[in-house]
Amino acid sequence: MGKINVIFDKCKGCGLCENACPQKIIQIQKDKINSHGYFTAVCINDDKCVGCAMCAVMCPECAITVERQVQK
Amino acid sequence: MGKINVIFDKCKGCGLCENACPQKIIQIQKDKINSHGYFTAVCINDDKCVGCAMCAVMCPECAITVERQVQK
Amino acid sequence: MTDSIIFAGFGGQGLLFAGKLIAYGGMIEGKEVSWIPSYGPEMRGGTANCSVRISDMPVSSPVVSNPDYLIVMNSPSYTKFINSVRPGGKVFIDSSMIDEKCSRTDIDCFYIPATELAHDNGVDGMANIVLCGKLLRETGVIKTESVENALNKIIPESRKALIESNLKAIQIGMDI
Amino acid sequence: MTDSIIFAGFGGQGLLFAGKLIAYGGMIEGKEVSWIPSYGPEMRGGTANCSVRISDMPVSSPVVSNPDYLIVMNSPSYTKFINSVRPGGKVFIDSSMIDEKCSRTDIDCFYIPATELAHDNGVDGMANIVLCGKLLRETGVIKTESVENALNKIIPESRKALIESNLKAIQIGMDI
Amino acid sequence: MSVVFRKPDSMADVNTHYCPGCTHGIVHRLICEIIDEMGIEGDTIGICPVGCSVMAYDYFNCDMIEAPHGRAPAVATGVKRSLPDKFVFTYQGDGDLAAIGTAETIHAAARGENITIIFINNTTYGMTGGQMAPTTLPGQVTQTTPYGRDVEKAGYPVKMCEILSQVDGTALAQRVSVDSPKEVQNAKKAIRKAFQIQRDRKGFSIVEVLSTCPTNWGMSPVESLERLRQECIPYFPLGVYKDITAKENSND
Amino acid sequence: MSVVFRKPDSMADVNTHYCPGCTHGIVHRLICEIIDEMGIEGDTIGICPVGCSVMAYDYFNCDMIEAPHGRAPAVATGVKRSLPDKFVFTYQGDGDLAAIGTAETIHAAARGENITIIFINNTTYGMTGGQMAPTTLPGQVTQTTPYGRDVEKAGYPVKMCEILSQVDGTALAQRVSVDSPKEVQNAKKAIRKAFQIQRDRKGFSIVEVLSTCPTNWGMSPVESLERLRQECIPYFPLGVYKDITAKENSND
Amino acid sequence: MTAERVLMKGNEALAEAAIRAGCKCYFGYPITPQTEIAAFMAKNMPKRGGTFLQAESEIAAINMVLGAASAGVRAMTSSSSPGISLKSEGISYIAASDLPCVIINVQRGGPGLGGIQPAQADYWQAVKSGGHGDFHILVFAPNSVQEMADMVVKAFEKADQYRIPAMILSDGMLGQMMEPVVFPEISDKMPEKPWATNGHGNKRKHNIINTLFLQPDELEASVSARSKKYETIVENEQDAEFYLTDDADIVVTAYGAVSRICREAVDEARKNGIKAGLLRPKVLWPFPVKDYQKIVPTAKSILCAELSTGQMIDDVKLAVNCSVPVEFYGRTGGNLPSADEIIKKLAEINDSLS
Amino acid sequence: MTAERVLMKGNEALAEAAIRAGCKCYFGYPITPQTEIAAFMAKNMPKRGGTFLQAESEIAAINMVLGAASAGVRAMTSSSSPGISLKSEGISYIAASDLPCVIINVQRGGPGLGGIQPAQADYWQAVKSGGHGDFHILVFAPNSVQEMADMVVKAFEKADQYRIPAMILSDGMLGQMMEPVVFPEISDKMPEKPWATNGHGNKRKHNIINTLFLQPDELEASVSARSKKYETIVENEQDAEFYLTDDADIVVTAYGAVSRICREAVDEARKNGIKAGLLRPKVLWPFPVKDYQKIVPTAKSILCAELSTGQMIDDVKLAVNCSVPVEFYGRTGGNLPSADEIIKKLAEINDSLS
Ligand SMILES: Cc1ncc(C[n+]2csc(CCOP(=O)(O)OP(=O)(O)O)c2C)c(N)n1
Ligand SMILES: Cc1ncc(C[n+]2csc(CCOP(=O)(O)OP(=O)(O)O)c2C)c(N)n1
Ligand code: SF4
Ligand code: SF4
Ligand code: SF4
Ligand code: SF4
Ligand code: SF4
Ligand code: SF4
Ligand SMILES: [Mg+2]
Ligand SMILES: [Mg+2]
Repeated sequence: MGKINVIFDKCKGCGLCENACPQKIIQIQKDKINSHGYFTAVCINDDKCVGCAMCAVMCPECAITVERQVQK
Repeated sequence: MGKINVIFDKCKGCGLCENACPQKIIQIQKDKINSHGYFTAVCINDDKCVGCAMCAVMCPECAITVERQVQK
Repeated sequence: MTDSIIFAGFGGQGLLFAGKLIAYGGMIEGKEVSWIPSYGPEMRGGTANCSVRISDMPVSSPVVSNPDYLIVMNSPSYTKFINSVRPGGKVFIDSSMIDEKCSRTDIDCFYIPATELAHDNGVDGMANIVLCGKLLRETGVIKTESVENALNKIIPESRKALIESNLKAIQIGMDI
Repeated sequence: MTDSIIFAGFGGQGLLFAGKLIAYGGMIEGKEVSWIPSYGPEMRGGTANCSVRISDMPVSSPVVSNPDYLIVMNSPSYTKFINSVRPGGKVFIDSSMIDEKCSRTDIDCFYIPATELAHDNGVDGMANIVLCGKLLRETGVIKTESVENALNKIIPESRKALIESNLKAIQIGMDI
Repeated sequence: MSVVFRKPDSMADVNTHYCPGCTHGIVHRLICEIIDEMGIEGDTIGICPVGCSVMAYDYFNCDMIEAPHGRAPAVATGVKRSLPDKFVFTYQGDGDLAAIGTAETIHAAARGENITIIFINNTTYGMTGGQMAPTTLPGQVTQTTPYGRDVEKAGYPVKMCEILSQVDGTALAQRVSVDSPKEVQNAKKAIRKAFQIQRDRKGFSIVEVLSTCPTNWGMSPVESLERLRQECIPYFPLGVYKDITAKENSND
Repeated sequence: MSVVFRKPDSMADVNTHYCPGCTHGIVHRLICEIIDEMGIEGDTIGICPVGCSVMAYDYFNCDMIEAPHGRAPAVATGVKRSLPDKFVFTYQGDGDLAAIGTAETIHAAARGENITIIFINNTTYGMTGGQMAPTTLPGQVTQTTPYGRDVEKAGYPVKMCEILSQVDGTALAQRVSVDSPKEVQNAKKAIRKAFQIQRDRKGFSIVEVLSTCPTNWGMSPVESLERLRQECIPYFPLGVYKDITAKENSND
Repeated sequence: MTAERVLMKGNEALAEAAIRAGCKCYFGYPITPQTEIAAFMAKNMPKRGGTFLQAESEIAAINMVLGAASAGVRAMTSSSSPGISLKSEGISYIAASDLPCVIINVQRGGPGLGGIQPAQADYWQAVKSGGHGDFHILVFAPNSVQEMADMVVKAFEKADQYRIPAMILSDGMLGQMMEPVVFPEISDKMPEKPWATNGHGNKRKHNIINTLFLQPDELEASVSARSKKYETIVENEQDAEFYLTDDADIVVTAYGAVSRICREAVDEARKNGIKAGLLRPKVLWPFPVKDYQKIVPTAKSILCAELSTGQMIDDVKLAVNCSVPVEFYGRTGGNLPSADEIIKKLAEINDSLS
Repeated sequence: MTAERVLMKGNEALAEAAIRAGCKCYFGYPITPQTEIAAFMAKNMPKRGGTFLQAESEIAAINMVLGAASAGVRAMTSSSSPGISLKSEGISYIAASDLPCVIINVQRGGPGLGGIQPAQADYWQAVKSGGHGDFHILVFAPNSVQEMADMVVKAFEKADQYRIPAMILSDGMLGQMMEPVVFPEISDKMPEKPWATNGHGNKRKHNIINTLFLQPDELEASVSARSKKYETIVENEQDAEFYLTDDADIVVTAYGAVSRICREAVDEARKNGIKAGLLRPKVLWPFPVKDYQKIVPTAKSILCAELSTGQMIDDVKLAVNCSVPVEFYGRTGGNLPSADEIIKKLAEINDSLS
């Protein structure tokens, strides 16, 4: 189980996270422009997030924080 | 049979011809300084010269002309 | 008499071209004209704008700080430039792209859903020219036929269809 | 009073050192002195020379064109410099190296077989210093003890033997 | 739930000026992660010459120097010789490192200068608007190769890792990519190795990162990654070109 | 008896300024022999940058240009692009070509610039009085390495043929020596090959000639040849590092 | 299409005019704000029988120019401020080799990396010392897109005539702006260059292009010969434009971008009753001293306006022999003054005069 | 051994003094006539805890200096004319970074490769524009081996004090000649450099050394701040030496090598009844305008002597506000004038005065 948090004003809507997510649960929303004029990435299905951080690893803006249920 | 001619005022007495001659017939004479202040190379035994041009090939000053009896 | 115009928006919306078109039209009328883009890395942020002057006298600086007219096609540019327009000036806003409404009373603002209009009329991507049409209509800064002549000069004959659609876009703007 | 000296010969004959030694001696006497070598690619041709000035006043240019004294150790340098010596000047010629004889009557020439003398006296390679000895003797440009002091300054204590042989070479020159 | 991924501390909490999807940002983060992991932010001096990353002095929290175009390895040498115990890295583009800075790069390597170079190969001059770089691929259209790079006239791309592998002072020359999470992790490993080599005073280390420039390639960021994979990697094969620690580390 | 060896016609009949026994003169002659044999004196432009050979403009009878230090390959490029049918060669020292001119050298090669470079590696800066060159051997004493070249501080020698073999536009990179009549003849063959490659428009050719500097090595000319054999050749192995014509010519 | 007015960027107009002027080789290295020159050349040179080559650096570019100029062809390079600094050794060599060539500097803000907006802070570098040693280069100062085109043509011609490098000292504004331009008719007859190193073809003695003279007397002779040439140029090539200076109390003097703004300011000032005029140098070296001398009898004050902290001002003072007070107004960093700023300064000076 | 006179070459005395002044890093590239500096450093730096590094080029050397200066250590490079041209971009960056460092130019004849004998033809390059953009560097002009040593010490101190590059503008004669020199006592207390990028050790915010300001207003602010600093320097650092100027009709003015010859000429001229004096600038930037102003009331003529075709002369004219006629005598190519040449010129001027 994981969870991502996209920092709204850092995201530039480039879509690299969307492209990287193995669960295909990230999308660039077309509703709201941030203060720099970009549509931003959102997680469209929190439940399916496995916390693998592939999205964050590919994010050039360091706009994604990832949390995960850490076993042990 | 060969023969060399050292251009007196071009020779700098470096000794590379002397060193290269297989017949060991070149020497730097210590008698006469040329117009640039150098003792120069001379052939000390014309008879032994085989005209191989090794001396000339090594001369940095192009100071040696070589003649040879060309067969055929 | 000098008219100065700023064209501002995103890169790709054709604002540099629109500015050039108007400047070219002015030149065809025998006027002194200048055009200058903002240049350099800030372009990369995605905004693109240019300044145009059309005058009876030699143009001094081509850089426009306080335009008589503003054509604006995105929100950041709107915010950046709206207050620089001279009192009495006119602003042409692509309301398909910009939600804001201007509160200044000393200028005239025209809200034109240019992007939508262009799309709906089959000249997709020519919102810039639609806005130019409106500019011509409201300001008369240059004559419409000058723009037509300019189009014929700028666009190679081989791309005649493009000239046609530009003309159409202008007409749309004129007609609003 | 300014004395100017040129030291000229082949590289390796120690002429730059000889010049430095005399200049150092002058400095020890509290005089203003200068030393300058000829420098650059022409050095490679094999010649090496330097100019020295010893004076009661600040030295203007260290470059000497018309020396009062000339120490010369090879034939090309002899040819180059012999006519530049001021009338009344003195020339110290290593006659082991130079066959020429000077025809000028307005200068004094000393022919010293310095290279041979050095060799014969077990101070091989110190012909330069032998000539300095003669210079001291004939000109008094600086005092002999100043040169001795200079040697002690220039040559590190660890190489005392070298100082000894230099002193010996000077004496040879003085004694001729 | 615990945070498993967040901005490294040595990375400044500011918005960058990079175009959307430009992979410069990924590489910045990797460097910062290594700096954090090695705990060396206070002992590191970074040097960014001219190029899109010129303003990186605002993005790294360690001390930073802006260098003239191409001269970062020389500037780094000046710093490192003054402060041999500090970590010194440069962050250079392909125009910078492999064109105007060729001599500085090769000679820093030949000196075995104990610095680390992160070399961003995006096959173009990003900052100046997309001209041909020394690394521009044959046929690639740029502002100064409008008909595609013609190797007959404009020459062949320069392969820096290959060249530097022939230079005796080079300790590490490795080419990586950032086109996928896996490659990003590989890139990070390479950068870590480079910093470790510097820590161990083993000499000159360079990590060449194949990178994108969506703006000047005229592609979306995702398409750009695809081009990187399809066109760039085949021309610039990934791998270790030289690693003097390879033997010792072979049982890593 | 007939003359079997004499000064080539394209060599000026003047005395050079070189020190006795300096092998610059041998290499000059070899180039002139090739120019004569190919009959191209009137079609050749030679370029000598700063170094002991800077005054070579007086020694070659073809048109000659003096280039700023290190920039001969760029000057040659300007000439060749203007006159693609002429022969253009540069004659450069190791300080010139492998230090200040590194970028110009590598990029002329990368462009496959159709010029020929004769590269005189004498392991020192001759003209300026014997400072360390990029090619100075480890331990070698020079004016700027008075305690011998310490590779830890002063870096490793740069091996240009090895480096250029990694550059795609290089057609020929060969290292030769002039320490004996046999090697001189080999050197001549290499220079001929280089000019032929240029004639055939095959790209960039460089012949590195291991050479002596008796003056700054502090040795007699003959001792210098010995050092060249004993020390230089082992460090800079002779041979063909790249030759794109090798296959076609393999039955030469 | 020769007589037609076309709308073009200054950088592009300059590049087009250079090609028309017979420029056969262009060597450059990217730098803002002059990239359009290289882009234009890259597009057009191959089609029109010329060479475009992107060099590995500015240093390589200027030395490629040295090579092409030696070979006898018209050659050009362009850059902006930091890039010009890198060319300075090469420029000194080209000048010392008495080679003709054209160098474009589209100035930006400095020092260091500075910024990319217009500036005029490389005046000294252009007119005093674009490198070591005693030498000069011709320096043209356009103030419109039209002049960007016209002056580059003139630069090629004068460079060949005198065997001297010629520079167009432009700036980011002139490079980036579009204005109408009419390309002049250009004769395609190129001058003979018997000195060129283009292969003697066994028809003449070998030519040598060199700058080294180890004997001081020889070097001095070479420097003196060049000085003589410079005297001829100083005599013949000064050029400036006068605008309303005849009765002007205050003569504004400015070149390039800022001169346009000054002209507007002069017009406005006149409306306010200030007797202002404008003296615009079109050539910066040789500095148009003769033209400045003409205003000495009438001008009560001179206002020198520059996009710098004050560089040309020294030459202005010397040109009027310090006999007219010279005031200064400068902006830096890429900022252009507005006409109002100049007018304000004019008003201040005017007040102080009465 | 501090108070002892030793006989040393100018280049070596300078190098020794630099080490004593706390120079910790020397980066250079061989070029005549300054090679002794590098040779001395190569020999001595390793023994005395400093770094000697032969760079791959002049450009690399000046950028290594930039790095070392950023790290907070005293750093120096040396070269001669063509090499200084290559450093000009770097010098502009260092100035724009407000970094202290010392640059030595042992001038030789130019332009181009020129020759290797003494010259003063890089005056403009040193005082006007050793690179692009509005900036200045301190320029010291020694005229003896003693001053080669003294001024390099001062250069390091002033460079640190003002965070500015300082240059010693020397020449082949001063570099190559030996003269007695006494090395001064030097405090080994180095100034704090809180701005240095030497690793923040988690104790402060990160330091940044940069020159880029994309916003014109920011760049202008930076340029203006530096101009303010320059004003302070102009106020405080002018320096010149007067010799017999009080009653002089003709004031000879010259710096460096040639000033020594002029001094002899002045002495000789006095003997011939010519009232001559010498004003020798010891600092060339800031130019000692205040000192020149002092001779304005009495001097009837100024003779500017340079090893160039005339570069400093403009600054001299401006310094006296063109109110005293300025004559010129120059030699180039590596030639030094003899005292007689100067005396002859003085006699001519003297005749024309009466
Ligand atoms: C001396 C000099 N020449 C040219 C420039 C212009 N310039 C700025 S960045 C750059 C190159 C950028 O390309 P690269 O190094 O590949 O970095 P990227 O922007 O692609 O990341 C150039 C040529 C400059 N600033 N200084
Ligand atoms: C820009 C510049 N830097 C330095 C010099 C001084 N210089 C003249 S020749 C030379 C190097 C000579 O060495 P190399 O190229 O190896 O040729 P060699 O003399 O050994 O044949 C140098 C550094 C110069 N003329 N120009
Ligand atoms: S952490 Fe993994 S699964 Fe979750 S959004 Fe990111 S990439 Fe998708
Ligand atoms: S990768 Fe980062 S910047 Fe790009 S869309 Fe995702 S969150 Fe936004
Ligand atoms: S090789 Fe030539 S220069 Fe040397 S000694 Fe023999 S002939 Fe003379
Ligand atoms: S030709 Fe041969 S044998 Fe005759 S002298 Fe020369 S080297 Fe000796
Ligand atoms: S121009 Fe290219 S390299 Fe530069 S920030 Fe944009 S995408 Fe990245
Ligand atoms: S210094 Fe060396 S390279 Fe130069 S001419 Fe003399 S021996 Fe030859
Ligand atoms: Mg790049
Ligand atoms: Mg060498």
